[in-house]
Amino acid sequence: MSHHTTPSKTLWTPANILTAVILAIGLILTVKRFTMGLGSVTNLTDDNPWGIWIGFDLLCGVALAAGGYTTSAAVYLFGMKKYHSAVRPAITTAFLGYAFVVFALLYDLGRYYRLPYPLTIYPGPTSFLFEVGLCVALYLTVLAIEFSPALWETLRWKKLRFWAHSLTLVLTIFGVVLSTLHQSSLGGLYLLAPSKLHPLWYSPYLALFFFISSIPAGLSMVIFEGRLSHKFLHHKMDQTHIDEAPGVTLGFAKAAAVVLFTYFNLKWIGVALDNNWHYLSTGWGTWFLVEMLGFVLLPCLMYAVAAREKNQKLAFWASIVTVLGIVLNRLNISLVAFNWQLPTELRYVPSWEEIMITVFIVTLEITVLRICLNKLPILHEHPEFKGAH
Amino acid sequence: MEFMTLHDFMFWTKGMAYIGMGVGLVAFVAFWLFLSERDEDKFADTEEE
Amino acid sequence: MEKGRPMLRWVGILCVSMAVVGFGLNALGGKQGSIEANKVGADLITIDTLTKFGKLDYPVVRFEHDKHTKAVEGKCESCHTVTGNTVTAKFKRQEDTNAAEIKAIYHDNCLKCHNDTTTAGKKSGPGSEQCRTCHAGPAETSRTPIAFDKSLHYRHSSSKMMLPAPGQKENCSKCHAQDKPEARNLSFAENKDQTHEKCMSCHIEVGKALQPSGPLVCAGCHDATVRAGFKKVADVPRLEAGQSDYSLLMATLAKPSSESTLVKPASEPTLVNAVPFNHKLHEDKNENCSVCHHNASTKGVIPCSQCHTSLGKEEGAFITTEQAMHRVTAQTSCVGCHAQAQAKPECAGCHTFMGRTGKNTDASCAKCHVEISAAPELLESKDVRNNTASMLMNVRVKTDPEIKVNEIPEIVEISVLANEYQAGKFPHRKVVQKIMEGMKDNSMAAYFHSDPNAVCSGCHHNSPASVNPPKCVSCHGKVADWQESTKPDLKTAYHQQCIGCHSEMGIQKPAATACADCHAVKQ
Amino acid sequence: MKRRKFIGMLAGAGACMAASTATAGGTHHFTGYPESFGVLFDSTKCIGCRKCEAACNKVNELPAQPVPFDDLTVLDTRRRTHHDTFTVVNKYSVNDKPVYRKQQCNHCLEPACASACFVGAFVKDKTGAVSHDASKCVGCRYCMIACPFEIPTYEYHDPITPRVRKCTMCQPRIEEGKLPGCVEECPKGALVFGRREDLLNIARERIRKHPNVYINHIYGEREMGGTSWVYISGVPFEKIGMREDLGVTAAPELTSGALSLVPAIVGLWPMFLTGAYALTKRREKIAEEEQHHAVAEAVAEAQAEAAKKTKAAMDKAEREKQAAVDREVKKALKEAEEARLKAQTPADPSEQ
Repeated sequence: MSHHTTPSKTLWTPANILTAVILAIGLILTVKRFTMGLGSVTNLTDDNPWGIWIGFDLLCGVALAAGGYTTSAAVYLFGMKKYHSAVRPAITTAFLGYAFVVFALLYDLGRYYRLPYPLTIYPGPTSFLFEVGLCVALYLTVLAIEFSPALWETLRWKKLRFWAHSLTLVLTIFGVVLSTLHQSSLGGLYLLAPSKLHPLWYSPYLALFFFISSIPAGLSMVIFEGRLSHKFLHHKMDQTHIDEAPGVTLGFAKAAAVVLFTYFNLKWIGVALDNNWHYLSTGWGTWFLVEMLGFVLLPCLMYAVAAREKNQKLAFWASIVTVLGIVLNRLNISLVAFNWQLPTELRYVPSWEEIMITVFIVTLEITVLRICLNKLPILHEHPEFKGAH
Repeated sequence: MEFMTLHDFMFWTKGMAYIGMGVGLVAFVAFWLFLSERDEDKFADTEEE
Repeated sequence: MEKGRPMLRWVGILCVSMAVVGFGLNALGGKQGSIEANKVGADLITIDTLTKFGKLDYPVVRFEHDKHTKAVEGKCESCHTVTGNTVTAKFKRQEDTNAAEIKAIYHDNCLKCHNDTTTAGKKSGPGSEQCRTCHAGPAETSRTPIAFDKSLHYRHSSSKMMLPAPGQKENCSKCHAQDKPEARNLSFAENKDQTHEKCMSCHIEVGKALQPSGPLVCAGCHDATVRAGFKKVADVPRLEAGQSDYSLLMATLAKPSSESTLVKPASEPTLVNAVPFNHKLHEDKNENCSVCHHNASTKGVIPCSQCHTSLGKEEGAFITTEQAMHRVTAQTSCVGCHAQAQAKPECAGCHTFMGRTGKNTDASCAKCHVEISAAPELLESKDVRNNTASMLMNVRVKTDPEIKVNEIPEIVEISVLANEYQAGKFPHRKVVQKIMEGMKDNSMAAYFHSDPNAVCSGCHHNSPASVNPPKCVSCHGKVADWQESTKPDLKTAYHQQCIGCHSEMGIQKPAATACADCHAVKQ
Repeated sequence: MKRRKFIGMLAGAGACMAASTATAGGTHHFTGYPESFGVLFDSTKCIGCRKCEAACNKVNELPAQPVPFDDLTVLDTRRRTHHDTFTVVNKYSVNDKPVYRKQQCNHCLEPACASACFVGAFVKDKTGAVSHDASKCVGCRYCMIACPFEIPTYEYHDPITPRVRKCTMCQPRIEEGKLPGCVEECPKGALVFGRREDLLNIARERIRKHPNVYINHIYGEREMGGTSWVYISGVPFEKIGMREDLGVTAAPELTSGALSLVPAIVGLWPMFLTGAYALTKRREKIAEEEQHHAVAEAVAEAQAEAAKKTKAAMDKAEREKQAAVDREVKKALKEAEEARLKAQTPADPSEQ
């Protein structure tokens, strides 16, 4: 999140100026991409059809937006009322996250205007991508409804607000189901390419790995954002949020620790099942170990310690490492360890324009998020709807 | 129905499975409502508390 | 700092686990070694002694012999036990006792020497912790077995370092386990180790006597290029081992008896199927006895039929007489060996195209097999058989098939397909003459092509050989038809014949892709 | 609480492990379209003349190439298929002898691209051809990710209507009874078109008849579940750029196990979750009741206490009242007595 969102009279804060510049460049490149084709801005080739727009924007975007379903499930299904204040921010970020994943997808799709095809006239049910598309579409709707009360409240449309709210439970359950499916399906995408993905990353468990790792990813994002908004949007937060924040952080830290631990073990079982041990002594093996030890085991232990010792700061750092770890894992699978057998000169390296567009989309997302957090009752309850949930 | 390739077979069966899922989900909600309609403290899909 | 301490503990645990994993890798990993098998010189040895004791827990060892010989300044004794003038091939031991012991021998001695050399401040091999530097798995080497041909044999047997023992006239026993060639026991050594011990010991000994001696480094014998440089003795005197010039190969016959179906009373002569064989000729054509009498080095020279019975038995690996003579993929069978000969460029043009399995027609069988009346004496006496064989051989036509040059069409214009290219002018006579030339004074070719039109059927295949064979188009359709996918269409047929033959005979020009060289492009 | 979620997760994981071994068709077994066509490529016959490339370019009306097709120098560089070249011939030097290999769509019996496509744009036709329908294509390029032979290519330069492009096996020509362009044009018989079954037999026959020429492996007979194009060669296939580590698993089988879990999750999750929810709810309810109970008791006690107090007070008041009454009564009696005595004394003093 942008780093000085203090309520400044002037709009000309450094952050805003930077944002403006990025957005400007982004818009230019957007025009280029949609007028001169994918080839004009990307380094994609016939050997490397998927670049960072899929590897980062889609895979990481979805994984990091998992905070929505984890939090709402924790609160509404597992009755952790004390974390209630965390739900709205989480839902908001998740909603925006998914919205922008779809937005980014439009850049990557050759014929973006046909995006609805798979869900309407030409379904292709044998494809995991169909699975992903279907679930993301549905889940986006679910999130929209879950998020809408914040809007209705500001607009004071009580009826709608209560209607939306009355669906909470069913939406939450749908949310978890859909998330489970498309989080795992993103991994499932690569099940088809055993000959291209390095054996250490390829596993019949790919889908399972993606789902499990999405949980700590989501939790970590909540912790991370929670702490940031606590720092920079303190004035926007009401007492409940401020009081509950530590509980949320530590509770989630504990959960994340447990899940990361499980994930770590399962990954090794994955290696064992395909008997890929010998690859560990290769360069790829070292890289795999870096991911496993440095970005799964380490954050797991950090979280554990944080939870044991009620150390919020540590939990915050752990959340950062986890998020980085998830990003690393997704990029490894989609770009680094993919096409590992190709000669170096044929490997994919993103062009600066690709990166710029990704940055542009992320910035756009953050900006919208900032506006939401500032203008909508997300970090605080709406005076007229106190305790109405 | 005659299928020549595993792909055709999956195309059909998975399609059916998806439809089944949709129906199943909706049915589940309905069933849950029916199940918990009479509970004094509504378990139903209304907001808690 | 209350919070810090347990934190440190955890970090400690993490580090330990990392260390453990890291250490474990050495044992787990190492497949990539075999992924890129690097090709090295003839001296690259794979030490796999332990494989015969069961499964290895580490890949086999790659060992560069020359490098080590150099390191020990050619002192064999630093690794091999030398008693008198005989060197043991095995490393630091006489024979392979058991896995543990051998393992110990290698590890202790190798590592000790490496360490000593390192401490002596010299560059040396890996130490005890770099397991996989030695255990790098099997490697592809340029080493090839040496064929001890007649020339080499003569150079050894006639060497003045090899004079027969006093009071003897033959010196076979210097190498072979026999005194006279008639003993026909070619056995030289039981295994690789023995071979090396025998050769090297002698080479060293002779070398010590400051006489021109045989090679001492691996490449000396096992590198093809080095062998190519060996002095060849032009005409080696025939190795007299009491073998007959001609022999009559027959299926083993039952002794004449009442119920014997094969042999009837002489009144009505029965025919037996026999193959007259020119042993002397084949001696000339082949490098040594072992080419046909394979295993001769261990079993001595014995008739084929002793192991390869008509039903096959274990000594003959259950290869029947029939297979032993006809199996095309075998180096040592008649057909196999002749097929090898067909691989020569002069022959390959036609014969590669015909394939190795050949046409099993009566005509082709009759080239070797003859039916002769099984007169009793034929069955009794070997000499009679040999004489019959020689007689049969000498009546065989071995003159080059005479084709009257003027009868060969000189230029054949192939215009039936001309479209984007003009008609091709095919120098028919030139081609035939070239082929004939390839068969010149080659008795085998002469005999097997003795049918006047045999040569023609190299190209004019699948139709009875005649002076004016049917046109290609009469079988090969002008347009390809997938239902006839076994039979190429006309265009394909032509190109396969011409280009196929050219490439097999190593004719560079015209290049296969230089279309206009054969048929000019239509303007 | 988290723990229960976690358990639920493990249940899911368990399900995954169980089903990931399940095969798609169960006992169903599919052998592809009977009598479907294919092409046999014999690398020992190919001379690298690029006639097939030219023919392909012609029959598919592809854009003209910068390098003319009779320029064979391009063979020295490694090439692959592109949106404007559906087939390329590459030259490999194996033991210093040139070996040529034609590359194009292998038209798998179970195409990975078809299994990957989320709009079903790829179809395995009864002719054996795997065709792509650009009118459905959304341009996700997942087919290119999935294809183990790296065949589908993309028109990255086209902003509005980019297409996935690949060899069509000349399906239209086949349906007209013609041969595929490349096969028809091949002068050397390196390409043989026919029923896949026949081709396999031809290949086996050649290997049998020329044991010294061919290696005993028909590439594409089983690779990735089998392909309609099959290959024989005189040198190991990996030496001419054909991967031999692809395995024999048909693409759909790679995903069928995981895909069959989707319904399982949709079925199970709501059950687990509503269960969890119900338990949570119940727990809360119990907690609530306990609270009520406690409150009630407290109240009752308080009341009892109060009652006792009032009673005591009342008794006291009663007693005091009684005392007062008695006192008054005594007083009255006393006065009455005195009055009576006073009246007796004056009548008694004259008589004396």
